[in-house]
Amino acid sequence: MARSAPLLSVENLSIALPGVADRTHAVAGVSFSVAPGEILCIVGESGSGKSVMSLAIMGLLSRGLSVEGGKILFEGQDLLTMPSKARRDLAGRRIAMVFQEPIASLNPFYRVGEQVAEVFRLHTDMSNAQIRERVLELFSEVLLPEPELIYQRYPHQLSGGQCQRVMIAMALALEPAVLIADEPTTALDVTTQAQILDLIRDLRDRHGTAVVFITHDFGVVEEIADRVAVMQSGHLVEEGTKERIMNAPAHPYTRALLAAVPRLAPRDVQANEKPPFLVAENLQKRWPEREIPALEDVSLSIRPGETIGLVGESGSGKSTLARAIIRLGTVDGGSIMLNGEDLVGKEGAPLRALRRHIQMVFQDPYSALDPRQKIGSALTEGPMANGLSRREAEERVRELISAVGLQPSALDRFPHEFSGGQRQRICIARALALRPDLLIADEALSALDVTMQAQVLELLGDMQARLGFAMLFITHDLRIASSLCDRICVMQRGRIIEEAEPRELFTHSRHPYTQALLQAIPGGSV
Amino acid sequence: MRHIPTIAWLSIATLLCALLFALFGGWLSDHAATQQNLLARMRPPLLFGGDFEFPLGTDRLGRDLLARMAEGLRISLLIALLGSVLGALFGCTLGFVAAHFRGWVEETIMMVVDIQASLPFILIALTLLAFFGNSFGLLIFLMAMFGWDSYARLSRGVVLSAKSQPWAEAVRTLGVPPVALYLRHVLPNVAGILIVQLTLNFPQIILLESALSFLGLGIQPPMTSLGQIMGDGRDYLSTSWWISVLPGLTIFLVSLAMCVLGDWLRDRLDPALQRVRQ
Amino acid sequence: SDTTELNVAVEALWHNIAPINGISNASIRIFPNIYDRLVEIDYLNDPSGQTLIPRLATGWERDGKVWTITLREGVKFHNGETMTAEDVAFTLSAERLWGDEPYEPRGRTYTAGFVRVEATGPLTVEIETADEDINIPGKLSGFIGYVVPKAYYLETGVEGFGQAPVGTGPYRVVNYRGNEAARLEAFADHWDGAPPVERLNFLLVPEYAGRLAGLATGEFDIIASIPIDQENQIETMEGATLIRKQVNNYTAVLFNTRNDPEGNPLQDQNLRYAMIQAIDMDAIVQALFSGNTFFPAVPFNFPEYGNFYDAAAKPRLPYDLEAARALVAKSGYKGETLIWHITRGFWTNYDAAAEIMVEMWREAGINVEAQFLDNFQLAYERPFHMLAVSGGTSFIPGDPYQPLWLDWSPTGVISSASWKTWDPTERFVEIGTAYAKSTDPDERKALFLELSEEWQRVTPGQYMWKSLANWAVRDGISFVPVPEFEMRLHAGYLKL
Amino acid sequence: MGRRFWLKRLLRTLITLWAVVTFTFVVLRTSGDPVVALLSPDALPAEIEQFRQKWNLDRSLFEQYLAYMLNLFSGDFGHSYQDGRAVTTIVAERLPNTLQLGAVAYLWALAIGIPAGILAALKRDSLLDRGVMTFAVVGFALPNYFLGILMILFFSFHLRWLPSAGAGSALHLIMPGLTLGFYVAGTLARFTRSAMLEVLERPYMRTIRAKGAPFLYGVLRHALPNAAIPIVTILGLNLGALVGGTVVVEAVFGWPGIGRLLVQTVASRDLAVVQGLVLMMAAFMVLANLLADLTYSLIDPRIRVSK
Ligand SMILES: Nc1ncnc2c1ncn2[C@@H]1O[C@H](COP(=O)(O)OP(=O)(O)OP(=O)(O)O)[C@@H](O)[C@H]1O
Ligand SMILES: Nc1ncnc2c1ncn2[C@@H]1O[C@H](COP(=O)(O)OP(=O)(O)OP(=O)(O)O)[C@@H](O)[C@H]1O
Ligand SMILES: [Mg+2]
Ligand SMILES: [Mg+2]
Ligand code: NI
Repeated sequence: MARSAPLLSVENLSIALPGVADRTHAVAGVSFSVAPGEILCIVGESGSGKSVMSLAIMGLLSRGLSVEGGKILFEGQDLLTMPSKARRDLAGRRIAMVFQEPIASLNPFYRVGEQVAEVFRLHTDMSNAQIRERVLELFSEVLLPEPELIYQRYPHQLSGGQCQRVMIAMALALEPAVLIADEPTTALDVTTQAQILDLIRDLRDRHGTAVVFITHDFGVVEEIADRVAVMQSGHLVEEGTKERIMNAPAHPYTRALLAAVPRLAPRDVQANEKPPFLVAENLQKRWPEREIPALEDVSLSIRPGETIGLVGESGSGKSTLARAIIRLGTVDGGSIMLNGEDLVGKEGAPLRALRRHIQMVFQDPYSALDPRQKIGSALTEGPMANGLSRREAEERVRELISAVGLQPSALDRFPHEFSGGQRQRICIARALALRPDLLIADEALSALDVTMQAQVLELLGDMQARLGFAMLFITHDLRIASSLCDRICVMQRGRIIEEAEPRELFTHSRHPYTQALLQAIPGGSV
Repeated sequence: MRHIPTIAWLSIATLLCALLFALFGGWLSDHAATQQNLLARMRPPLLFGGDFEFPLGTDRLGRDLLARMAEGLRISLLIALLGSVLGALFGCTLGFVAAHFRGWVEETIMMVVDIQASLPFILIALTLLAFFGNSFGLLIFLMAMFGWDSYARLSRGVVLSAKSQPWAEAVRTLGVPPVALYLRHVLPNVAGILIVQLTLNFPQIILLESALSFLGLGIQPPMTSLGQIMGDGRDYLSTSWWISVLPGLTIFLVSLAMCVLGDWLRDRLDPALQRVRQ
Repeated sequence: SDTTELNVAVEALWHNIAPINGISNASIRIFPNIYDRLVEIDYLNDPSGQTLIPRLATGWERDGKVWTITLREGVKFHNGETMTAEDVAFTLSAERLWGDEPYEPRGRTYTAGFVRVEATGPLTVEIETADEDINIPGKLSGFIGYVVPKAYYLETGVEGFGQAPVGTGPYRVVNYRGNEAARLEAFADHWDGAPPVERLNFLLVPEYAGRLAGLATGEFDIIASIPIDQENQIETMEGATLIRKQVNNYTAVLFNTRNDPEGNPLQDQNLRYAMIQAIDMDAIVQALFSGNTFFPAVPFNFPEYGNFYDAAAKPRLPYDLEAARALVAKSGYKGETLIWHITRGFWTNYDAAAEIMVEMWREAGINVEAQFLDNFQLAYERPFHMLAVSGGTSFIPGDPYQPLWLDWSPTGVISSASWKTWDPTERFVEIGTAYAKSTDPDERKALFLELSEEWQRVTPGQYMWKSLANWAVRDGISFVPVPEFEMRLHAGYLKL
Repeated sequence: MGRRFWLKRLLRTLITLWAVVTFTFVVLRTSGDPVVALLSPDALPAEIEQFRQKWNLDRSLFEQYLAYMLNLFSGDFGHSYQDGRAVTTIVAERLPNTLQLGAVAYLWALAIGIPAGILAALKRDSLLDRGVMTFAVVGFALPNYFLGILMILFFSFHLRWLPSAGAGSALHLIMPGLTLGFYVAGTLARFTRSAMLEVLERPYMRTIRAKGAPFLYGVLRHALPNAAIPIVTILGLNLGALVGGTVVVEAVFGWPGIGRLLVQTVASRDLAVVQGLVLMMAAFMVLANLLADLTYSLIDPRIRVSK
C-alpha cells in the first residue's frame, strides 16, 4: 500500500521523568508518523513509554511529566504550541483515544450512555434524541449486548470488557481522523477481541482513520498492523512494515521479542502411570450475590510429576479452584484429598503441615514479595517455619538461588532491586524451597513481557525435570499451555467442560466453547 | 527520602528545638519551675521591659516563665507522646485482632469504635475527669483513649488490604503462623501509615489537654503543662499577656510543626498507601 | 430608652435562690434585691455595721425569753398577696427551719435556741427562746430574716420556690436560670417605693475577659470579681470605676486533728503550730492583694467586732521559720505528705496562696500536697489532712459568735459534718456554752477571750485573710457596697 | 447494600445508643455521690438525707438503672437535681442557642472551607494553595479558647465593635460562630483539597479532557460530584468536632447553650442532666453520621445502584 502524506507525525519527542525514576526519560527522541487509513502498531516491553507517548499526543500528561522537546504535528500543525482552545476543539473530535485502564477511565458518577453522549454535546449541536440514537448505534457497533440497557448502566455495573467497549465507542463517536488505542483489547476474551479488531479495521477502511494501536501481543500485531514500531526504554528502536518487522527484524531487541513469542506447538504426552496424590472431588463454590457459581462440581486429580494446564475465559473460576486447592480460599462442598488426608475443613497447624506439599507462584511478581524483607530471609522463612534449622534452610536456599539463575549475592537484596523476571524466579525459588509435590502457577507469566516469559517458562521446565514436582498451570494463553502441559482442562462458568491431552484438544476438541477459543487465537492458525 | 522541602525541614527543626527546650530549657534558668518570687510578680519578658533574670518574664506568683515553659512543654510532650503511643498500641492491637478474626469479633470491635467516634471525646474526658477526680494516670488513660479508634479503624483497613496482598498470601502458604505474619510482615509494612496517624494524633492530644486545662481539668499543680500555664494566665491577657501568649504560641508552633510534618509524610506515603489499597 | 436597665455580669450564679437552702456566695449577692429582711444593718449611716434598722419589722422588744416583733403594715409580696404575721411566723417556724423534718434543715443552725414562734396578732409575732437571747434582732438581719409567703411556699415546695421565688423585695424575679442569668424587674408595689431601675439582670459570664470586654462595649453596667492583679487596669480605664470592699468573711485552712486517716501526723499540735509559724502570711496577703485586705494575726480578733476587737493583741504563733523548724523537730513528723484539699477557684487567690504556702512549708521541712478539686464533694472526700474553707463572721453583727462558736461548737458544721476535722475539747464546750448564754457584755467578752485562747491552744486551723469583693462600675452609676457578698441595688444604695 | 444493610445499620445505631446510656449511667453513678456538690458546701446530714430520698439515690444501682431505662422509653429523661425541672425542658431551652451557634459556625466553615479547599486543589502548589493550607493548619493547631479570648480582647475590648458575651442579637453570634467554625473550616479545607486532588488525578478526569471539554466544565461536572462523596462523610464526622467545640467556645463567650450547660452540670454533678445531654449529643452524632451515610449512598451511584 502506497503511503499518503502523514496525518499525524511525532518528531524527536522527548519526555522527561521526574527525578526519582530509574531512567531520565520516559520517551527519548521518538519519531514516527501515521498516514490516513494506516494502522501503526507500537509494541514493546512494559514501561517502555508507549502510554506516556500516546498521552503526550493527547496533551494529557500527568503531573510531573513534561514534554522536553520535539514536535507533534497533526495536519501540519504542532499540537504542542497550539492554543489550548484550538487543541481542545481537536480532542475528542479529530483525535480520540482509548485508554489502557477502561474501568478507571469512566466516571463512576454518570451513566455510561451519558458519558458517550457528552462527546456529542461538547462538539456538535445535535438534539438529545439524535444523540441518544447515535450512542445506541455506536453501542451496537462495538458489540455491546442490549445497548438500551447498557446506556442506563453505571460503569461499576459493567464488566471490564464492556467498559473497554464503551471507551472504544466514545473514541469512535465523532469518527476521528486519528485514533489512538492503548491496549484496547486486553480486558477482552479472545473472541470479543477478534470482533473489536474487525471493527477498527472496518473504521479505517470506511473513514480512512489513522490508527495508532498499542499492544504487547504479537498475535494482535499480526492481525491488524500495517506498520510496526518497536519501543524499548523510551527509545523507538525499529520501525517498518509489518512484513519486514515480522520476517526480517533488524534490531536485536526486536529479534529477541519475536523469538520469545510463544508458538502453538502441542507437546507430546509422557506416559504417567503413577496413582494421583491429589484428588479434588465435586468442589462447589458460590460467591454471595453471584448467580454463576465459581466452582460447580469440579473434580480434578493430579499425578506426581505431571503438568496440568487450566484454561478458560476470564472469570470462569480458575483462580478460585487454585486457591481452593491451596486452601487460601474455602469451598462450599467437595473434598480435596492430599495423600489420603482431606484438606477441606482443616485449620491451623495441621493445615500448615499439609499445605507444605503444595506451593504457589502468583501472577504479579511485583507484589508477591514482602517489600521490606530481604530475599534471603524470604526464602529461608518457609523451610524454617516447617522445622528446618537455619543452617539447613540457608544451605537449601543457596542451592536453589543458583538453580534459578541468580547470584548468591541476591540473597542480601530487597525485592525492589530486581526486575520482574528475576522476582518471578525468586518466587519460584521460594515455592520450591519447601520441596512441594505440587506447584500451582496462576497466570504466573502474564505480567511479564514475552522475553521474560520465555525465560521463566524454561526455568520451570528445568526445575520440574530436576525436582519432579507436579504442576497446575493456569493461563489464558493456549499456546503456552499447549507447549507445557500433559493435560489441559478447559473451564467455563465454574465447570471443567473439557479435559484432554493438548494435541487431542487442538485437533478434536468436542466442546463448542473450546472450539471458539481455539478459533480466536490471534495471529495464529493451528 | 532525598528531597525534603524547606517546610518539612522547618517543622523538624521546630520540633527538635521544642524537644531540646523541653529537656534542657530548665538549665537556662536559675530558678526552679515552682520557685516563687513574690517580689517579682508578672515581670514582662526581655524586649518588653524585662531583664535577664527572667528572660521570658514571670507569672502571677513570680515564677520564672522560662523554667515553667520548659517544664510545661516537657509534660505536654510527655502526655502527648504517652497518649498517642499507648493509643496507637491499643488501637492497632484491636485493629489487628479485628482484621484477623473477622466475623463477630470484628463487628464488635468496629462497633465500639463507632461508639467512641460518635461521642465527641471532650465530653467523655470532661465527665470522667470531673466525676473521678483528676489524676495523672487518668489523664494519660484518657489521652490514650482519645484517638485509639482512628488507629483501630486505620490498622484494620490496612491490615485487611495487606493481608490480601499476594505477598501476605504467599507467606501464609509457606506455613508461617499468623502472629509471625503480623509482626514480621504486616506491621513493618503498615508502620508508615500508622506513624502518619501518630503525627496527626499528637497535636490533637496537646490541644485536648490544653482545652481540659482551660476548663480546669487538665494537669494539676504543682505539675504543669503548657495548657495549664496558658489557662492560668488567661485572666491576665490584657495586662500581662506573656503568661498566656508564650505557652499558647508554643502549643501552636508545636502543633503546627507536627501537622505540617504529618501532612508531608502522608503525601509522601500516599502512593504507598494506594499501592496497599489496590 | 424609657426603661432603665442594669446589667450586672457575675462570675457565678447559684442554682437555687431560696433564702436558706440556696445560700452560697453567688446567691447571697442577689438575695436583698428579691427579699426583704425583718431587720437590716444600716450600712448607709453607720458603715461599721453596728446599727440595726427596721425593715419588715417596725419594732422589736424583749421580755425575758420572749421577743415580740411588730410588723410593717401593707407590705405586698410579688404575687400580690399582703404580708401577714402568719407569713412571718411561718418564715421562722419549726416547720420550715428548726423542727424534726424542716423544709430547710440548715435553718437549725441559725435558729439555735428557738422554742416557739407564733403569730399573736395580725401584725405581731412572738419568738420564744430556751435561754434569754439578746441577739435575736441581729439574727433576724441575717438569712432567716428574709420573709417568704407561706401559701406560695407550701404550694411550690422548697425546690420550686428556689427556682421561682417570691419575696417582698424591691425587685420581682421574672426568670431565674442558675446557669445563665437572673432577670429581675422593678416591683412597683414595693412598700418602700419602686427601686431605681426597671430591669435588673445578673448575667453569668465566667470568663473575666468577657466581663471586661462587655464593660468596655457597654453591654454590662457592673461587672463583678475583677482579678485582684487586674484592678489597676480598671482604675486606669476610661468610663469605669473600681469599687472594692472587704467582706465579713475569712478564708481559712482547717487542720484535720482526728485520727482519720490513721496515724495522721497533724494530731500532733507541735506540727500544727509549726505550720502556722512557717507561713509569712503578711507577705502573701501583701503580694496577692496589694494591701487591700489584711491577715488577722490573732484568730477571731476581727475589726468588725467593735468592743471585742483589740488592735494591740499579740499573736501566739507569729511567723518564725526557725521556731517552725524546731517545732517540726519536736513533733513526731517524719516527712509524710500532707494532703490539702482545695475547691478549685472558689475563693479569690486561694489557689495562688496555696501554691505559695506549699513552698513555704517545704522550707520548714513540711511536705504538703495541694490538691485542687473541682467541687466540694471531691474536696470533702476523705482522706485529707487539710481542708480549704471560708467562714462568715456576721451572723450576729458585731459579735464573734459565728466564727468561734456557731462553726466550731459540737453541733457546728466543722465538728459534725461528714468531713469534720476536729472534736471540740471539753473545755472548749464548757466555755462556749457559757459564752453562748451570756447576755452581759463584759462577761461575754471575757468568755470570748477564754474561748479563743482554748481554740488557739489546740489550733485546729488558721484564718487567713479577710475576703474581698470588687466590682467595676460604668461611669454614671454607683452603688454603696456593703461588707457582705450581697449587692444592695435598691433605693439608697444604688445611684444612677 | 439493600434493606439488610440499613437494618444492620439501624441495629448498630440502637446498640450504640444503648451502650452510651449504660456507660454514662454506670460511670456517673459509680463515681460517687452527687449530693454534696449540689447542696451548699455546709449542708447538714439531714439536708443530704432528704435530698437522697427525693432522688432515689438510696436505692441500688440496678434499680436506678432499670427505672431510668423505663423512663427513657416513655420519653422521660429525668429531672435536674438542681432545680427539679425536666431534663428535656432544660435542654429544649438551651438547644436553640447551640443550634443557632452551630449552624452559623458550620455554615461559615462550609462557605469558607470547601471553596478554599477546591481552589487550593486546582491551583496546587501555588501561593493560593500555600495560603489556604496555612489557614487550615492554623485553624487546626490554634486552641479555640485561645482564639476566642484573643478575639474578645481585640474586637470587644479594644475596638469595642462586638458584644463579648451572652446571646441576643445577631452581633452576639459573630465571634463565637467564627471561633467555633474556624477549626472545622480548616479541617474541611484540608480534606476537600485532598479529596479534590485525588479525584483530579483519576483517569476519568483524563477522559473528560480527551473529549475536549473545557477545564472548568470538567471540574464542575466531573470532579466535584466525585469529590463530594468523601466530603459528605467528613461533614458528618466534623459535626462531632463542632459539638465538642461548643463545650469550650460556649464557656469562653458565655453562650447559653448546651455545651456550657454540660460543663456546668458536670461541675455541679447534676447527673440526670449530664446523662441526658451526653445521650442527646450521642444521638445527634449518630443521627448525623447515619444521615451522612444515607446521603453518601444516595449520591454515590456505586452504592445507590447495586449490580
Ligand atoms: N505519572 C508518571 N510519573 C512518573 N513516571 C511515570 C508516570 N507515568 C509513567 N511513568 C514512567 O514512565 C515510563 C513509561 O511508562 P508507560 O506507562 O508509558 O509504559 P508502557 O510502555 O505504556 O507500559 P505498559 O505496557 O505496562 O502499559 C515507566 O518507567 C513509568 O514508570
Ligand atoms: N472475592 C470474591 N468475591 C466475589 N466474587 C468473586 C471473588 N473472587 C472471585 N469472584 C468471582 O468468582 C468468579 C470466578 O473468579 P476467578 O477469579 O476464579 O476467575 P478466573 O477464572 O481466575 O478469571 P481470570 O482469568 O480473570 O483470572 C468470577 O465471576 C469472579 O467475579
Ligand atoms: Mg501503558
Ligand atoms: Mg484468575
Ligand atoms: Ni534526588
